[in-house]
Amino acid sequence: MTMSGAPVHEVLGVACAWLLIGALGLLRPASVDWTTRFLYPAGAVAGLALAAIALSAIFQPAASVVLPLGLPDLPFHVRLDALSAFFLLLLGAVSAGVSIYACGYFRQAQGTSLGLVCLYFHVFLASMALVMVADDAYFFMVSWETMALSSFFLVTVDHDHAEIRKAGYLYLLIAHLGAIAILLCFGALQAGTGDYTFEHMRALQPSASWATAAFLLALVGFGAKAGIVPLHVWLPEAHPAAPSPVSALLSGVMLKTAIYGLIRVTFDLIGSPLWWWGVLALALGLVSALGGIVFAAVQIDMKRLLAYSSIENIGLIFAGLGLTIIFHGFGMGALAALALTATLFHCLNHAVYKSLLFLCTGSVLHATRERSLGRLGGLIRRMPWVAWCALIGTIAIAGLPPSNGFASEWLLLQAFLFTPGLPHGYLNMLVPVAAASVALTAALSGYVMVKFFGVVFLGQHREARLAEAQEAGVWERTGLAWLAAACIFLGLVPATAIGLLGPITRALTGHGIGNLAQGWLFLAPINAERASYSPLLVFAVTSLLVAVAWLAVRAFYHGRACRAAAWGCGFPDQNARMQDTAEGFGQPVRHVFEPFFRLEQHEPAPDDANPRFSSSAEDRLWYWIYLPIARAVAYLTALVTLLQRGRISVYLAYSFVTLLALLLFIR
Amino acid sequence: MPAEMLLLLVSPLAGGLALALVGHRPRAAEVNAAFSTTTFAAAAALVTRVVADGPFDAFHRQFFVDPLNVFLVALTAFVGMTTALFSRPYMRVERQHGRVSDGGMRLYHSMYQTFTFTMLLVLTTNNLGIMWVAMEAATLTTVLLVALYRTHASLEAAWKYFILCGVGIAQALLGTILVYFASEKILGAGTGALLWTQLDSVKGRLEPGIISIAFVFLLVGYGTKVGLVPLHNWLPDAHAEGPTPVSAVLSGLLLNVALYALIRFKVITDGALDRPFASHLLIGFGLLSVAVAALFLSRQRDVKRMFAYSSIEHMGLITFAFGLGGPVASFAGLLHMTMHSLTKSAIFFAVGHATQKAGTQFMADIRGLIRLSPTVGWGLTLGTVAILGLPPFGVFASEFLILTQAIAQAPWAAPILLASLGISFAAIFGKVQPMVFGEASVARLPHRPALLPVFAHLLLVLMFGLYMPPYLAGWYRQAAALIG
Amino acid sequence: MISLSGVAAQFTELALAVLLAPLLTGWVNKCRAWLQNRSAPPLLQPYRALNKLFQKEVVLAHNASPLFRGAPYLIFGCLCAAAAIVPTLGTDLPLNAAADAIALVGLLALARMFIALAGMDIGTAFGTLGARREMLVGFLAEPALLMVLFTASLISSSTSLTTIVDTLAHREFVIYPSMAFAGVAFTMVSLAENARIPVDNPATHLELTMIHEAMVLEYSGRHLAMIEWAASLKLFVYSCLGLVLFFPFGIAGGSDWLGIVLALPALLAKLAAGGAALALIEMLLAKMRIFRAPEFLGTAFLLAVLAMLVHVLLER
Amino acid sequence: MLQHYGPQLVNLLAAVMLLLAFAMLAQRRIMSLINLFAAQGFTLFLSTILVASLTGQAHLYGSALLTLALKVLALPWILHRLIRRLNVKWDVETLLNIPTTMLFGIVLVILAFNLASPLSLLAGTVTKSTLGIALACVLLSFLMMITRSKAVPQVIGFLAMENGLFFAATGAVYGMPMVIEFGIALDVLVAMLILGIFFFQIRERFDSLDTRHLERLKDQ
Repeated sequence: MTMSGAPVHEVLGVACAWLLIGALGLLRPASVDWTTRFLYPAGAVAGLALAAIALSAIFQPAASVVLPLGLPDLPFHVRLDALSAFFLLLLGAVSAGVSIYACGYFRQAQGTSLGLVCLYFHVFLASMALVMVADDAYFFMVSWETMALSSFFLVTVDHDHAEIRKAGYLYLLIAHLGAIAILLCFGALQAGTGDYTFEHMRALQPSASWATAAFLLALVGFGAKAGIVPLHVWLPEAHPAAPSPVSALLSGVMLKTAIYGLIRVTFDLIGSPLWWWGVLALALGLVSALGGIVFAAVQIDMKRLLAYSSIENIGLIFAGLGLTIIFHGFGMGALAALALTATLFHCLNHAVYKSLLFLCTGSVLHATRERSLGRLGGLIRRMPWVAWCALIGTIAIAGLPPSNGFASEWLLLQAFLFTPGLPHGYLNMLVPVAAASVALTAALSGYVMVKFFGVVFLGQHREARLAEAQEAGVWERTGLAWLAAACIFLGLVPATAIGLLGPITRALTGHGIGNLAQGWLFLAPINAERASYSPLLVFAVTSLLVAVAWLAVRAFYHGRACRAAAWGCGFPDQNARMQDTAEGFGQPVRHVFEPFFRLEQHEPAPDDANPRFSSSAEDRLWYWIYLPIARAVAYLTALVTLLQRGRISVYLAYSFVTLLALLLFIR
Repeated sequence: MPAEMLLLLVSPLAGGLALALVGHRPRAAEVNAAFSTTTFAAAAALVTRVVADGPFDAFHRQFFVDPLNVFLVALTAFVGMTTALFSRPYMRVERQHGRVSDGGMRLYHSMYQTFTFTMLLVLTTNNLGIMWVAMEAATLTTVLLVALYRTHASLEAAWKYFILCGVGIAQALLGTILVYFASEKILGAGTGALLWTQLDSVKGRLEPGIISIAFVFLLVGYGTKVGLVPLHNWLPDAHAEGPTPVSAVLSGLLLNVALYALIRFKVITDGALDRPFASHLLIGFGLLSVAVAALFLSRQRDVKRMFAYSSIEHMGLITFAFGLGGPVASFAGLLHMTMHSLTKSAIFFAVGHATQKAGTQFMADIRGLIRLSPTVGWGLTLGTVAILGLPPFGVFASEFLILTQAIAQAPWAAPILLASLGISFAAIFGKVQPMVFGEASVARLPHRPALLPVFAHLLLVLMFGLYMPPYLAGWYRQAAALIG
Repeated sequence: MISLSGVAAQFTELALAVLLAPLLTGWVNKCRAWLQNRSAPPLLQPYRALNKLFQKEVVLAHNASPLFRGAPYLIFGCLCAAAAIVPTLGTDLPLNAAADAIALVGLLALARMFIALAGMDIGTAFGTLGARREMLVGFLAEPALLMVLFTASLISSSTSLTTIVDTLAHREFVIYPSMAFAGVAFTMVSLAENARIPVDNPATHLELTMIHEAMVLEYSGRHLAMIEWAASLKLFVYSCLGLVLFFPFGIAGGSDWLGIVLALPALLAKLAAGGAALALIEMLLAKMRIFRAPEFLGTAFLLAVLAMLVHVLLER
Repeated sequence: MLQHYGPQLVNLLAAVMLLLAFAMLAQRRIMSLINLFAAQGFTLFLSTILVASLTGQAHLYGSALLTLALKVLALPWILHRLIRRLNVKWDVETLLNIPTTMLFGIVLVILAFNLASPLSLLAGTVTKSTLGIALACVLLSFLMMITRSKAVPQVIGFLAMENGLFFAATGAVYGMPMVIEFGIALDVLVAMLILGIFFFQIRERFDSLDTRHLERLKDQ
């Protein structure tokens, strides 16, 4: 336990600063200026500071401190190592953008006073930071549940609507169940010694069975938080319910804390994962990825769509993690490092572009009070800033070059291409299939994002009042620009970001990836001969070609253009209703992936006075898993209430029988 | 006999007698609070004394104080005080609404003090016989308190409470007799043979056969008062139908004290038997209580009844912890005792105000508290969050220890606990959330709610979750060592 | 490292692709005409059409956004870049270090996305309809193509196209059964991707059946020209890719000028044959309903995955 | 003489206790139930006196007098008054018919004896065999409380249980220490008074003492 950790103290300082800022929010809970002029900007500065600290801390040796708080035998242990630092960097960088954006967003109170929202917001940030530096089970759980609780209050900020309350309830319930599972996992790891420090858990070498139990519990617990299928049901409810900056944090950062936790437990605390755990994680991940994106394709609420796409991305991350575990389990350290790099890099990218997109939906929501894709459209002309930022996010999330999303998916696919080397007959045949489904998912996300961007920003206004939509304010635009810039940076020079991951992979898998040999320009995980990719060059060449083409056309011909009504095959009266709706855009996917859905369609009869068409595609799992559980519990409760029928003789009989039973039992 | 101890016992007794005469006067509530405060002061003094010069006994070893009971004494006196503070405005409003007569007020105040006295007597006495007598007396006083409203429901509840606990306590007496039967062979006849300290010193030589039977009777007897399933049936009725302060002290104190008595005998039994007989029984009953209570929760419509069931659940959890045994689990059990009584009484305070505002105990009719009276709303919310075991409140600390120990020592119990806690969370939170948030339905009350007790408790609970003063931890450790 | 000759080779290939692409289209049309025994349009007809379009004035819809105006150039750029990646003459291409097979697929997808967005921009019924269908084709064709490329890269244990060519063409000759599956899959994919029968009909203007045409309905003048050019580039790229994967012979190893000079006629011959084959296929098949397209492409996808499995099973 | 016959007499009285317990279990008429209860109290008193004289335990005389005062005189008197005031002289309905109850009773007695026999061997007292009977009495009164549906018989069962306990105390251990016996007696008395109050209140609410009216509080 080295006490030489300046960064640790600084991280704690930032966390305290956030808590303080939150508390200050209660001073003048009703004042808009107080929160948006001072507190949120201060929070953003703290976020930047955190990012800077974390950046410096990644390459420093792990340092830890002990706080004079906590349980008597278990003070709060805090430790900052490369892994924590990386996720703190993620948190700081994203939260900075979101906080700036929040200055413009939280301007009128809905249901909850602004000061209270400010408190929740910053407690949420602080608790996430603490989760990532906690070094004993108790502190971890305290921060973890505080995170869940504060985010619950954030989700239900506008608690007048019953469905929002319901969403928050479902979220907190699943989060709590997950937390109990994590808690039990730590219980399994401390093995009855009563020593809950991670230090001690690292030292212990659990038996295979205990390790497996711990891993499975962790998988359930963290999977519930990450929204992995089948524990994902809360996610598409909670994300739309929350205010957009909160959705951005939930999806961008909080889901990543679950990934952090799983990595921490699997590679750090348990230490020696078994390969088949990886298969489990891989399978779950792929199912989530495919399921998530397929459901995203049929959504008609833009935030739900993004929420489902979060499930997809988390699925990809889990797949990468599973691959890491498989490689690690077979002792193929270098490949494990590659897979882990891809995983972590994808975490970072998803954090950036998903929060960017959620913030864009926030601006759209602000400008139009409208969340349903069916009533949006053509906003690129009303709010170009938001539209272009959204376009960047769209390209990134669709995994197209030269964006950061493509870079991480490229790495992931590279990792998959090595799996035929696995010393296990079935695996190396299964994994090509896995690679295929990853490719399919990536392609589908392209489909989904075209739907998202095209329906929201392109085409004609589907509602007349959209013509009055206002461009986002300067605070909001700053926040968007910050995240968009991050997307571009990570996309064009991924090598620099991946350089940060070296210490982590070395610490967890014992290997780095031979990337930096190629310099910052090229991304060559194994060697240039095998595969290399330089987004910057691709981008340069492409834009050069575009410019040349443009100039050449201007030079050889002309640049004249005139405006006229849309042609549309000469139909006399085109109107906005003739555009493809969100449902229509989802129709092919609904058609192709029919088994995924619980479809309910209502076509109008031919002789219908006012014909209506409605179709809903619901999640089967809800009917296969959750409702049966609910029914079973209801049945049990009905059974139990028979104990309490109000007749005193019966009550006496209970204690009498108990007495006799015990007396017989000891005979 | 040291002065603090004398004061500790005399103050509530005197209060009971005095208020029996003047309990109906307008300022009786203040007098009541004053007596309780005196008691708490005495308890505090006693605590400082124990911290200073360790455990001691008094009055021919008839009374004694050791870490195990001193913290319960402190807790009891404290909750007794805060509840008295809370009941000051609460009972006044009840009087104004005409739910209680003058005689009722007199009975209430006098019985409240007497009840406190019996609790403290149970805790401080060294004589297992006296302990039984005091416990019976506690039953009788609370029966009168539960029946205070004289309504159909309250009478029925009180009747059931009386019969079930009376019968139960009779079994406990038989158990006590058997213990005496076993001990008098070693210690000789006379009061000496019933002194716990004596028994503790010779427990190794007690006859296992008798002790095991005795423990069964004691378990059924005192277990009825603890509210262990399937002996719990009186508990929800009594909690729901009595005045809210009484529900608070029943949940917050009586159950603890009954469990305390059980633990005392558990120690002796474990000492006398070579097998972990008592521990297994406690684990079994604890788990059963947790599971069954959790299932009961989701069907409740009356808010006090629901929290009564949650008390059963938590008592089950504590019993389970003591059953597990070992330094960590026993520590956790004691901690959970404290946290539960603080939190649960705070919840009942908040619920009391809420029900007075809404004029009903049906949760369906209580809506949007946070709009009309944010303080009460937040009190209820935070209390619920705390009792559901969410950090950073202290209940989480103890549940954390209990669960982690459970999976390590009794892995098979872990899934049951997981399911039960999940179900109870779903039930309680799902019912409280709409009561607090959303559009409002309840009316404003003219009087200002007594918020000090609520938030004092919650602050304490919060503190325990994040930081525990070393000397407190010291007690808990020593107490846990006593329990083993 | 990047050699001058490499850069030169890169440029020649790029220029070659850009200039030859319309010719290939023209050739395919000519073959089709012959096979349908119509009187064939001249071979250079596409150039004339482009020239005509370039001279025409652009007519924009009132609500056309900058994205609509920029898209043609972007698409053109992306496909040029794609063309630059695929080795046609030599294998010493500096850009190959920058973009491998996966990046190639990415570039094609980027182009597709932009054309789809452009199709939605004006907000006419057909534009969105075409965009939707294009993306439907895309999300099935793209992974299939990726799997085909993966099969090749598993064989040559590299995703860099030049390495693939070196492995397939310049090492000792091996017959890969997996490549047979891959070949079939690739053919189906490229039919779909290039808006060919049976999935789409480049010649049709019947609104309800068209995909590619529907998206570009609103384009005119130079924009349309860029898009048409890009389309023929796409065909060219796919053809060359097919040649790289399945008939890589004749492509010069490294950058010896003689080899490249020799490679040129080989390329032309192969393209001619390929174009004829394409025309033949289009002749033999009938256009299928749009709803059948998913099955068609799903088959292609499964075949490609099968190809990988076959490789894993038999060739390791 | 007494030393010789004493123990046998105690056993006889024990048998009488058990007999009375069974009689109460079988009894339908409430008045005679009270009388039986008084009789049981009297038997208890006799046995206590006897044990006291046998063992010379002074405080047992005290507790014997206590028994006489409380269980033979006070409680039956209170009960009689209650019955008269509430004029409830109806037959006692049982939830379980009498023969079945008796059958259960016999099973209980067997259980109690089995349970007590090892303990009795340990008991150094002259009255060792009484423990089993005391246990049996307790269980029987418990059974009676369960099977009676009216409030008064339930209370009588409760008091009979106290008798059994008292008997166990004297039988097994020559009685508890005096302090405690006083305490217990006090509690019983207070309980009785509270019950009296209750009877009236329940009466005036439901004009009946049938506990079946007390079944409204329940979960459904």
